[in-house]
Amino acid sequence: MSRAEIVQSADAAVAGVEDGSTVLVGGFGLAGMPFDLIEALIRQGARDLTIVSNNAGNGDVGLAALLAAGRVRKVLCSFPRQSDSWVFDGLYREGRIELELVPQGNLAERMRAAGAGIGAFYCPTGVGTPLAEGKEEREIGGRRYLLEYPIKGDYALIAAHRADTLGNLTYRKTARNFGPVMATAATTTVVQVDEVVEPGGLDPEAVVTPSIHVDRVVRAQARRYTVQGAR
Amino acid sequence: MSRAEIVQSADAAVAGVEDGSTVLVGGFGLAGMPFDLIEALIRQGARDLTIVSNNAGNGDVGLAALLAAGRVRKVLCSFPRQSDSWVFDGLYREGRIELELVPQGNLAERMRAAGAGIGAFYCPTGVGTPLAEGKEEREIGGRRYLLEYPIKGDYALIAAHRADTLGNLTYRKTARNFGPVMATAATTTVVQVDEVVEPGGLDPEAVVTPSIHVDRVVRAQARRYTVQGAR
Amino acid sequence: MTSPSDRPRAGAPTAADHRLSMDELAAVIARDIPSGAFVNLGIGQPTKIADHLPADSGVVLHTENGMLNMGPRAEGDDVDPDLTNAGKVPVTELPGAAYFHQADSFAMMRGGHLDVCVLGAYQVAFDGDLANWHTGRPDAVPAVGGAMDLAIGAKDVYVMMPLFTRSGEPKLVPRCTYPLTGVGCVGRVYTDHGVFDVGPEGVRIRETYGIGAGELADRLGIAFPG
Amino acid sequence: MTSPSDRPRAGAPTAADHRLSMDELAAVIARDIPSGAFVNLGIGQPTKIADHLPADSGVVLHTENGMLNMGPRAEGDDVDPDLTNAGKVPVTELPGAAYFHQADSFAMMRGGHLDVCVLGAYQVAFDGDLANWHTGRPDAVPAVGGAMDLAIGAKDVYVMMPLFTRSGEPKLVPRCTYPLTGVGCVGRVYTDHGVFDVGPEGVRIRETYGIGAGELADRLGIAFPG
Repeated sequence: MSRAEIVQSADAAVAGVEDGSTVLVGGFGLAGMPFDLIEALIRQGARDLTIVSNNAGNGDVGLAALLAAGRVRKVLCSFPRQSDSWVFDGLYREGRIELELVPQGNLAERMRAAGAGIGAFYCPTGVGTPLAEGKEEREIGGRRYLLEYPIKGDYALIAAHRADTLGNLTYRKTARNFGPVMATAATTTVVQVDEVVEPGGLDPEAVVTPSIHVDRVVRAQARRYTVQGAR
Repeated sequence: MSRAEIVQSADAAVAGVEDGSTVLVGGFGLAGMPFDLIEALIRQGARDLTIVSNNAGNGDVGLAALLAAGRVRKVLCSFPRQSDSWVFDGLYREGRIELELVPQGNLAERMRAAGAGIGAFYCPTGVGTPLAEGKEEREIGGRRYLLEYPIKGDYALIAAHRADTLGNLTYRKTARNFGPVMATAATTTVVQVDEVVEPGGLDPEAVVTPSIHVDRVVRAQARRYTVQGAR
Repeated sequence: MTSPSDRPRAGAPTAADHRLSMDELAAVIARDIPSGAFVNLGIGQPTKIADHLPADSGVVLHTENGMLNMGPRAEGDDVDPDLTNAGKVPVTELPGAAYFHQADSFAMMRGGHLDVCVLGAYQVAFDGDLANWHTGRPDAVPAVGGAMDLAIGAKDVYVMMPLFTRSGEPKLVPRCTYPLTGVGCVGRVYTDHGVFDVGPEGVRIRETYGIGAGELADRLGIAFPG
Repeated sequence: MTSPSDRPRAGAPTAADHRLSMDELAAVIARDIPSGAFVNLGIGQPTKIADHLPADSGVVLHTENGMLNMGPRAEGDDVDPDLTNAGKVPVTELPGAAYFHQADSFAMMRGGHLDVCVLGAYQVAFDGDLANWHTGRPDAVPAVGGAMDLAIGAKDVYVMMPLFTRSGEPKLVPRCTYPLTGVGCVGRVYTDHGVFDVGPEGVRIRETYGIGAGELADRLGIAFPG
């Protein structure tokens, strides 16, 4: 039932994403961005998406290409503005995309809360700033906190390094970033990996995302991408 | 300043624990119990302690010995009653020790909150039960939640498997249990390990507790302990 | 959360001609656990269910002290003090196991990622309330462990218990008299005399073992056919 | 949280005879960072501080995208797209590095485990308020990243910035006019003209570079000797 499926193509991996879905997209800039899955999502055609990701696309690839294809209604992210975020910048200035700006740690913690069954939490980040507007404030132990609610995804699309056929995952260096958190926060978690191994092929002490959080795994195509120096 | 210190004895590791301190003690039953540190704490002599641990001691060793020595005023735990918890049971029935019963997941999550700077969180566990008494209740998205506050320690005493000299830690199998969470939740985290290696001796992808959460590390004495079949 | 799956059970009888032993009951429950499910088996009787899962079931066992893909009980030289289940019994690991800390383990439970958990109980109410942590005796040392977290966490919460106490009192009751573990959290109750669905719409007999459904309904004071 | 350490700085001048370059300022800050501290250096100018930390400082650098013991910028064949700092610049790892996910990384920050973070700023107020994420221009695409989390998280929050804008306006001000990043969170401000303590008790000049303390106080409209 819930055990992960190893699928043979990125297209099979993203099958079923419906118009209007909330999709969590891994990556910090290009590191950890699930390129194959995003490209498949563009082919798949779902529209009116809400995307949750740290950034809002770089250059013309990956998330930026999804935005350029006009499939995204709203972005929740911490840092859309980068030297190479021209696709998002253009859509935003033309009023063709909605932005909800979330401090990076809140983005992570709100998704963690969704995955961990926490109803809401009091967080000190952003108190007294414009991003506190409309949020409930409470003083606890002499410190001010804002009430923050979970962010849950219908789908999470993430990139990991290795998977075993059960769906256990390891990551590579800072490409780990939002992957493990997003994997817990979505109804259906889809992962592209560099390599699939048999059960027993991953050290049980070093598994970062246990299989219970993974629904579909596909092997990624080899790819060279340039590292951007832009946040 | 904050970098971990490798100390040469368990006595040095627990130096400075003051009367009335709150001490988080790792382990799930005997697995992951920091025997050397507890024995040193008994020698050290601090009294009137509040102990936070999953259980309240097994047999006459470890945490049970600390209780038997009369050093503990109060225990926060999820499961004191076990087939071999005669020390705690006796003290409790004689009214010589205070008990705050916390569901196991709340124990973990409340310590995580302390380590993560979360002021409080809404948790569905225990709603409508006697353990909800006195807690603030709130309905969120049609579900009932209780407001839970962080549990912070003055000290955490935990057992890990390997440390590097910077204080990065790995654990072994289910002896990991509360260790990584407690390490984040205490002002001073003290760790006994089976082995200390040089920096670079641990796989950076497999470090479970990063050095930032560790203050003192000591090599544990070799020990054989019997596994109990009692929860 | 409280609606158990209603898919038909291949080859399952709708009744048995004798009251089931706890081992037979464990086999019945094992057959009801979907292939590939992530499952937590509570300490005590539910542990037996693992012995009846077919080798190819793909069921992955979770233990709340921080492990997925837990294997059978460890014997002899395989006993490792660092590897136990939630009942602190030495166990083994299967290929594809993963270890994690207690906060992650309970996030898994509370976050609704487990498909099934099977718990023992003192009492279950017709509406799914569960009492399994405290007898209410004032001199008892209370202990709750992970029971409250499991009760509200898994997608389907099953209870496995004898239907009557030694003195003949029903444990499936209109309303729990023991302190609650969770409210409306149980979906199905497996007992030696029969299997019941419980929940907001009340109790319904699914099958019976060695007793007529009418007589069973009578003894429990529930409407028949339930 | 906002009280910087007041330990004496070995060999530090209490004044310099010239306005400091950003590189010289980075060296001053590097000298003030306690040996063995866990430090996050914000993107932009603060990154330079790493180049001035003595090899035996034992300072451990944190990058909020999930790493401790980050090494210098990667060059040539060492560039690995999977290993970048928070500014998305390729970096290296030092022995004893550890990787973790974003929620753990920000738990570290928010939980007060970092000793020092050094941020750039548009404005800092005398009471420690920080504005460094938004110019308030209505046509700007806003972006906050980890700034608000860092501002409230580290034990000591330092700011590194030129003291005046290009048009000569002070950036250390009685009250921020730009949108805030955090309230009362900054403890010390390092600038090309001097170093200041800020906080609930107001601003105090610690040292000056190429300008008299009296003149500096005058230009900023603060009481002297501050």
